[in-house]
Formats: sequence, C-alpha cells, structure tokens
Amino acid sequence: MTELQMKEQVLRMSGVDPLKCMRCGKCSGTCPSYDEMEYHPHQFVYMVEKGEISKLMASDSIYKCLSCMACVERCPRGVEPGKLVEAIRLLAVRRQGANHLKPDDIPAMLDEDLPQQAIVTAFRKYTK
Amino acid sequence: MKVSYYPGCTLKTKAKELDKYGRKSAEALGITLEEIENWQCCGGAFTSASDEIATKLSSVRALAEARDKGQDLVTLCSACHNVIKRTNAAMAKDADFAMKANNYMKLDTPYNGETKVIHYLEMLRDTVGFDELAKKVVNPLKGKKIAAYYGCLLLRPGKVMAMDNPENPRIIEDFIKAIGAEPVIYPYRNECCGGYITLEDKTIATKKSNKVLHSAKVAGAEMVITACPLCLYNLQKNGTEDLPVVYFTELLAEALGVKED
Amino acid sequence: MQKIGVFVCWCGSNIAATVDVKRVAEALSHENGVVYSTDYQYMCSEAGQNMIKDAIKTYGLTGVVVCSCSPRMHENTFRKACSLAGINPYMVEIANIREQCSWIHKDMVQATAKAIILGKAAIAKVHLNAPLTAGTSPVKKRALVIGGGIAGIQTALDIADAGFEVDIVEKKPTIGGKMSQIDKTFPTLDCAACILTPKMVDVAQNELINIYSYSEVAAVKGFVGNFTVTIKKKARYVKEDVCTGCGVCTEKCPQKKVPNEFNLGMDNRRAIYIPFAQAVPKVATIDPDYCTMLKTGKCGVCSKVCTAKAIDYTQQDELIEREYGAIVVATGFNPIDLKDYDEYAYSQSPDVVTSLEFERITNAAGPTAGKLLRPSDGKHPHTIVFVQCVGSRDTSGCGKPYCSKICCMYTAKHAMLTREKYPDTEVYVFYIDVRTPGKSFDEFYRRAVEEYGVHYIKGMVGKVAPEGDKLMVQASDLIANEQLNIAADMVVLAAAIEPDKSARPLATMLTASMDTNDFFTEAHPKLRPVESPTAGVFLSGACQGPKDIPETVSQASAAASKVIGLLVKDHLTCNPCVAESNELMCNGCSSCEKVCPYGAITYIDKEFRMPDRTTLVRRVASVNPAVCQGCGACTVACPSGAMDLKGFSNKQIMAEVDAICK
Amino acid sequence: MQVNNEFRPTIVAFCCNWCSYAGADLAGTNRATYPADVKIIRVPCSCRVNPMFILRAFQRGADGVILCGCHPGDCHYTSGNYYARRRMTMLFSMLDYLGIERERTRVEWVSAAEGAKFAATMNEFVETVTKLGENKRLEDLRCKN
Repeated sequence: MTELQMKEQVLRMSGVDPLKCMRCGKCSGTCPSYDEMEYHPHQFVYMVEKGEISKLMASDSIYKCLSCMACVERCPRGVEPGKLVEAIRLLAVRRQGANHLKPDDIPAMLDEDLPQQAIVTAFRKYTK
Repeated sequence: MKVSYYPGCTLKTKAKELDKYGRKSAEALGITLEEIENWQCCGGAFTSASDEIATKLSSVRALAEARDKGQDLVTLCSACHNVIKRTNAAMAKDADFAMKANNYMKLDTPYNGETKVIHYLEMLRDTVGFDELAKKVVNPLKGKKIAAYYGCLLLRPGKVMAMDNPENPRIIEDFIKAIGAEPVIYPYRNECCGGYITLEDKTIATKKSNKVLHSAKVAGAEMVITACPLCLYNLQKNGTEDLPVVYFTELLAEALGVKED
Repeated sequence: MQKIGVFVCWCGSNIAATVDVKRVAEALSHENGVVYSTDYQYMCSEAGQNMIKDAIKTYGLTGVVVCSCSPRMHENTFRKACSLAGINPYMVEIANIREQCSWIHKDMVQATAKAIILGKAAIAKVHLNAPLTAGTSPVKKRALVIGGGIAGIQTALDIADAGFEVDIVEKKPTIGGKMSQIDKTFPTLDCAACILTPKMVDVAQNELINIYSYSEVAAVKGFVGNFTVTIKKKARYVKEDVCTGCGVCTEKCPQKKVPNEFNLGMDNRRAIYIPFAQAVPKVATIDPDYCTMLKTGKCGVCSKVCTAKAIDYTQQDELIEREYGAIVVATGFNPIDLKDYDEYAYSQSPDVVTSLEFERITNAAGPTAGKLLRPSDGKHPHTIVFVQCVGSRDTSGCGKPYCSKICCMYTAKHAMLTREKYPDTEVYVFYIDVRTPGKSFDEFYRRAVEEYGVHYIKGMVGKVAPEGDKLMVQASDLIANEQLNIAADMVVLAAAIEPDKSARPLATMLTASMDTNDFFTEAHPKLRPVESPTAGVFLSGACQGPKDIPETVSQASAAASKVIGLLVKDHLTCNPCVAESNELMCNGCSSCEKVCPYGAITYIDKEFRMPDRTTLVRRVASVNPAVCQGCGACTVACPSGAMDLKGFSNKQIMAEVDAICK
Repeated sequence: MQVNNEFRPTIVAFCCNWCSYAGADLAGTNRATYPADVKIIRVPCSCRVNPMFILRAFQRGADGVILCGCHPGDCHYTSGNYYARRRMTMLFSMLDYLGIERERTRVEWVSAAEGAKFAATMNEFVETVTKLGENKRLEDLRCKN
C-alpha cells in the first residue's frame, strides 16, 4: 500500500477528519501516556493529515496509548485522535506475523490475580 | 422486577465478589438479575474502527436476547458496559455496521439497537432511586471517607455512555452518600489508571495507578471503590500507595446487610 | 398587454461562468410580451441601470424583468431606476439566477435551462403586476433602548443628544452592565469606572432619558414608527422617587448572607442592597428571595431605619405601556456556564476562577479591595496560569463554535497588570492563537511578553488537578513538543461569552431574527450591520456578536444615528404589498380578521347598489394599509376568495407555478 | 457518455421571504449545491401559500412541492408559520386520500442562517421524489402542450 492508500484506509476505519483539527494541543495536554510516546496525540492527527502513516505504524507509540479516550472526550473540535491511534495500530497488527502479543508469551505474564479482562483486551488490542 | 444481566468473563473468575454482592444486593432491592443464556465474552475493549464487525457480535447477541425478552440489559463490569453500550449505539446509529452485523447474525428479527443498556449504578439511581436505597440501608457506613474511582471506561465517550457529566460525575458519590458514607472528590477520579498497559509495560501502569491513588489519598480518602476489575487489579497490584480498593457492590451488600449469608 | 424588457446580468463571472447569459436573453426574447431582451456585465452598475432606463424610453416598456442576484440584494436598486425612467417601481420583477442558480449548480446546461425557467416565471408574474403606490404612516418620536450596559448607555445618550426622548429598560437594579464590573480597559489601561460612571451620571441627568431599572419588556406590538411596548416594572419594595440612596438600610439589614452577584458570588451582600456605590439610579432594592420581612412578615428593620420612609413592602409589579418609533436591542452577553469543562476543576477549587471573577478580584471595589488574593485562603498567588479559549471555538457540543474575540486582549491585560503589580508572580498564558486585530492591540500583547515577561505558551491545558493548596496544571507546549506540569496557585479561565438569556424571548417578541448561537442577525452583514431585518429594530453591542468596548461604543453610536434618521421623519412610506379585499365578493365572515396578527382588518357596513336599483347594506372586511404588514395569512383564510395580496396575488403566484411546471 | 433521458423531477419550492428565501440565498453564497430541478417561488410568508397553489403545481406536472418557512416561534409575522403548518397538515392528509405519495410534499423550517440545511433538505427531497418517479395521478394531461 502506498502512504496515500494507507491514509485513506485510516480515515475510513476511524471516521476521523483531521482537517477539523485547529491545532490547540488539548489532546496532548490531557494525554496520560504522553511521556511514554514518541509521537503524541496531536502529532498523530497532523501526521495522518500529511499522510505519514508508516512512520506512525513503526513507532512504539501505538502500543503506549491507553485507549482512555481522554483526548476524544476533551477535543474541542470533535477530532477524536484516539481513534486514529487505534486505526493505525490495527493496520500494523493486521499485517502477516505482526501480532504485537504472541500467545506463547502469555504464561510468563500471568499472575494469580490478573483478571481475564486484561488478557482478552490485550489480545483484542495487539493482535489479529 | 426482572432485568437481563450480562456478567462478563471476569466476574465469573477473578472478580467473583463484584458479581456475588451485586446479585445479592439486587435481590434485597427487589430486582432479579436474569443472566443472559450462553453469553460470550465481550472482548473487553470496543474497537472504534468501522470495519471491525466480528469482534462485536457477541455483544449484539446479548443485546438481541434482552430485546427478545423485552428487558433492559444490566451490566456491572465497567469494560463490558463500555463495549456493550457502544456496540448498541453503533447498531442504532451506524446503518452500514448494523446491516453487516445482522447479515452475520441471521437473527429471526434483525437487531437495530432497541435494547436499553444500563449500568448497575444507573439501575440504582434511576430504577431504585438513591433515596429509596438510603431507606433500605441497615448498616450505614457512617463516617467512612470513600473515593469513587470512575476510571475511563464508565464515562467516555460521554455522548455515547451518557451516564453522567464525564468531567464532573456524581453518580458514585451519590451512591456513597446513599449508603451512609462520605464521598471524597478528587481530580483523578476520571483519569485512566493505565490498566490496559499492564501486560505491555508495568512501569507505566504503576505510575498511572499511583497518580490516581495519591490524588485520592491527598484528598483524604480512606478507601477507593470501583466497578472495574481491571482497575481494581491495577490499582492494588501495580499501585504502591497504601489505600484499599474494593468493588462498590461489596459496600452495597454490607450496607444492605446481605454481605454474609 | 404588457411590453416587457428582459435584462440578464452576468455579475462579472459570478453568473456568466455557469449560466449562458446570451442564451437566456435570447430564449426569453421569444416569450409572450417581451419586446426587448439583452444582457450586460453588471446590471446594477450605473451603466447597467442607464441601459434599463434607456430601454424603457426607447421601447415604451411597461414591465421589467431583471435576471440577476437575489432580490434581497438589488430589487430596490432596479425599482428606483425604473421609477426614475417613469414606470411604477412595482412593475419590476427579479429572477434570482445567482444565489439560487449559478452559485449552486455546476453544470452549465442545467443552470442555463433553470435560469430560463426562472426568467419565464418572472415574466409571467410581471404580466399580472399592477402599479402600486405606497401609503404613509406617522412616526412616534421616542426610542426604546433595551439593556443599560455601555452599549445601551451610549445609544441612549446619542439619541437624546439629537433631541429625542429615550427610555432605557434595564433588568438589573442599576444601569452600567458588564463594564461596571471591569477593573481596567485594554489597550490603554484606563480605569473602567472612571470612563463609565460619568456617562451613567449623564444618563441620569439627561431630561430626555428615562430609566426603567429593575424592569423587563413584557410585550411588543406594532411596527416601525408605531411600536407599543409593555414594560414590566418589577417590585423593588422601595419607592424610587423617595429613596435618597443613603445606604443606611443596606448596613442595618440583618440578612447578611446573600451572595453578591455584582462580585459574582465571591462575597455577600444584604437582602436590601444597592449593587455598587455609583449605581444609577442610586436606589435600594429588596431581594424578595432573601428578605425575612417579605418571606415571614417579621423584621422590618430597613423600614425602621429609613428616614425618608421609602420602604414599601406592599409594592407590586407594575405594567407600563409606552409608544415608540424605534427599538434598540442592547442586551449584551454573559460568560458561559463551565459545568461541562470540569477538567479545569472549576467546580472543585475556588482558586480556579473565570476571567470576570479575576476582574473583580483585582478591582479596588471588589471583594479583596483590589489585592490579588486567592479566594480559598486569602494568600497571595505566586504562579498563575491563564487558559484561553475555554468553550470558545468549540464544535464538540459543549461550548460555542465562534471566537469570543475579547479574551486574548483581556488575558494579556490581566497578565500584564499582574506582573506589574506583583513582579514576584510567574504568569503563564496557554493559547491556541493570539488574536489581536485592533488598534494598538498587538503592540499591547507584545508588551506583556517583552516588557512584563509573561510566559506565552502555544498549547492547551488538558487537566487541572487540585492537590493540597496547589493546582497541578497538565498542559501541552506544542513548540517544545513537551507536556508540562505546572504547580499553580491560581488558574484563570477565559470562558466563552454568549448572548444574555433574555435575548431569545425578546427576539420572539420583536420578530427579529437570530442566528444559531442566539446572536441577533443584522439586516446585512456588511452593509447594514446595526439594523435588524425587522424594520425599526436596531442592534447595539454584544447582542449582535462578541465585541470589546471600543467596538461596542462605535456600534452603539451607529445604531443611534440610524434611530435618529428614522425619528426625524414625520411619516414613513409603507409597504404597498398589502392585503386588499374585494368588497363585492366579501361575505363578512370574519375569517380574515381572526388570523390577522396585526389587527389590520376591521369590518364596516357598506351600502351596495343592487342591479334592481335598490340598495343593500352589507358587512365587509376593510384592510388598514398602514397597519397591514403583508404576510398574506388572510388571503388563504378567506373562503370566498375576496382577499388578495398586492404584489403577491393569487393569479401572480399561480402564473409563476404554471411557468415553472410547464 | 451519460445517457440524457433519465428522469429529472420538477420541484416547486415555496420559500418565505424572511427566513427560507434568505436561507436559500445563503446556500448560494456558501456554494452549497443542490439539483437544478428545484425552482423557488418567493412568498412573503409561508402562510401566504394557498393549498390551491400546491394542487395547481401538481396539476401542471410538478413531481414534488416543498414549503419552507421560519422556525416555529421565529415567524417574521409572529404566527404565519403556524397557520401554514395547520393548513398543510390538512392538505397533506387530503393528498394522501387522493393517493398522492406523502413524500411528494413536505414542510420544512429553514432559518436565514441555515444555508447548509436548505441545501441538504433540497438534496434529500429531490432524491426522494426522484425515487418516486413521475407524478401521474394528479397531473392534468389536458394541460400538457
């Protein structure tokens, strides 16, 4: 896929219109995972607009997003940056062999209290 | 009064208390929770991508069963609630998604978001009423300073969840008052604890959990209550602050005097 | 048979680019009755108008069709041109081939075909047009100004200056509005009270100006030049003409715990109060929600201490009816409620304040006597964070989609004044854009940065978390690409502004239109910015859109000049497109009278000569053309078809329908 | 090549001078497109529209008729749109009785600020009427040339 095709795919999956962004940066002001991310929520919006999808797909940032929707809730323009992160992450893990979480690694991660919710969510978020 | 009930996978295993006390309390309040037959796991996270259909079908199935019984669908786990309520909204509002999902499901009557999905807390507020609840309390938790932890799943996205003001909620605070305790308002009650990232990076989960717990502690809380098994695990296991975290249903059962059999 | 001329305008390329104007002119030239058809680049230009005038004379035209922009734009222009050339102005019809054709269609074939049909419809209508003559109605030479803020004050003073009577209706106990709450004004930093209070005194002393304070408009009837307005004067339980404003009652009243709205609830007043020292009228008012005497019948302290005997617990609301020639709306604005923005912790900490609250805190007459102290503990704040655009430019549904316009400048002012008075205080301003398009505005903002060292950060605050006695501010710095965490002592929110809540019901009473944000719409956004589309209703200040003080005052004066222009006239020309009853067909059933919103239809007994030379007296409808506004409700209600509307007659509209459906 | 004989409906839109006509102008100013099938007739108020006009339009071969006025409560003449609403309710039920599809007629409130709404309404209405096809039931064939 070309960058442009990937951009179109991301826009279609997420339903986000990056042109609505007025570059206020509230998403990055509110993001709880900001310091863990290489690219920050407002950069996701801008980079999608510019069509730089593969850079975002290659970055660890897509796995650092907590999916807490704070940026979606508080964006004054209804841009919903969190949905872009999610779409790009899906694009990344849907590639052959690109699952971010391997079933074989699971046993080592478990402890007796870990709720099922954590595992099923991780599978849904990081694998295809 | 009977309602459909979707417990979810975690409530059957690691979060049995959330489920057990929720059922007991509902009974004490005159509501029967009828478990959806053969429900399947909701997957724990709602994928907002519009081309994700299959991952949402288990929720649609539960929703359709409740619709067929003519009952509201009550959930208790914050994650299940988030997934099912958002799936329901998508079935009602996104015609394309609804058509595809219905094509997969081949239900006798296609499902288009008819069921009303309510969280157990909403049931307490809107069906029972907090004033009525307060009247039924036999062991008021007098003087206890309790911090409500909403996390991110219960309130967001605000327009879909529509349970309360997503930036200044009061439903759990009102619940705390109803069971005779004193709610503690603290700013991080609706910020993410980082539970989702616990398998990916424990240090982030610890940092985020501590931020929440610290915020509650500074505000004078003696205890934190939540509706989310993952939040509870994360705050207790990854958080290093010394502050107990319990399910809200446990306190409810205690207040109603039905905790011990 | 009419002799009709057709004039197709290119409007430069506005029409000509999508509509084949030559083809339209050619096609319409074959229509029945058309004796001349042409096209031209700009019909509204002088050359274009002369072309019409010449054609009228050369071809002896009796009717004119102009295919051009919307009639709302240039109908009057062309009517005037035609009447100068000697034909009745109401023999002109416009086919709207710009706004409703060339601008919305892309396909030239389709657009041209539509333009021809619209032209045919206009021609069909002109065939049935009749010359109309406008009547006149007298003008009541008094103006009403609704709202007593700086906008209303300035408008009233200017109108009175020209020698006309003005009434101001203000819902609060005093005039002065928002400006009376402000400390200093940008960009000159002169004190608001020093420039406002002399104007308030001028209003009080001007014999032509009459203030109805603590009053509201209850009903509006009539039309331009002849409004009848019912004013509800709320009971203030104090005789206005007796009270001397000495203020003893406001010191002795035992009910001390009433939130003081003038200081935005940051301190308390008594149940009987004068909002502030320079109030006009300087008369006490009893707050019935808090007065023990009014609620329980026991107390009466104010009455005992009043040496002027001004207190009257039995006072009732009073309705006053007054007549006006013109009405000016100056209802102003308020900051929005911040309940949907609690990520900034406004409801959680008293130290998170709105800019208007900050204004009161820094005002010498405010709750802290002008010392910058935190509301929570009265300590001096050392770090202040200002957040811009709280609820402005917000399309998420919680806030307002527009820019509130004044916040960039007042925030620069607050930041600068804070740094000037308290150099030990660090000031951060989070901004999306800094908008300073006013005279000396950008220079002012730059001074805040360059001379006063205010930290302007391009980014937005995402969360304010009160922790102990600090406010932890989490924000983005987009230029450094960092997330900042600032431990602040105070946070000031530049809340969006919205029209006053009283504006919406008032607009309904005035039948003046509003936009989707409840700002009043102007008759034309560029060319008629101070008039409402409803004749005789004028707009002053922030009720029309966000404005700062200099802009408000200019608009106020502009509105006043428009009012004066109306009031100097003895008579107004009426709209000639009014209803008309065919007395021979009327059966006197009263259906039309019942639907008329203006009471323009009455019934008269009229003598008719019958074919057999006897006479018969019948009851028939009669329309008062000065009162009729030409809506046409009666024409449809009339069961016998006697009632018709001039300029929009049944036959004319049917002819248009036929032309379109052919 | 596009075949040019596809059905295009004839649509008459009655617009009140103060709100909807201005709204239509605003749609033009904002270049919000809608099909050229819509032809607007300006009336002072929606209450000026006699049900006869609508019947006449159908008789003469219109395929759809839409009446646009100010929002309830915002009528320039205070109450005209309420009269219009009542009259059209009556007319529409009569048309229904005559077998005219309910979707061929519509009343919409469009304010002077709602250019986008005007265009969207017209797009939707044209699409609906196009789907219904030609109005044959009320058309008076004697009126055809």
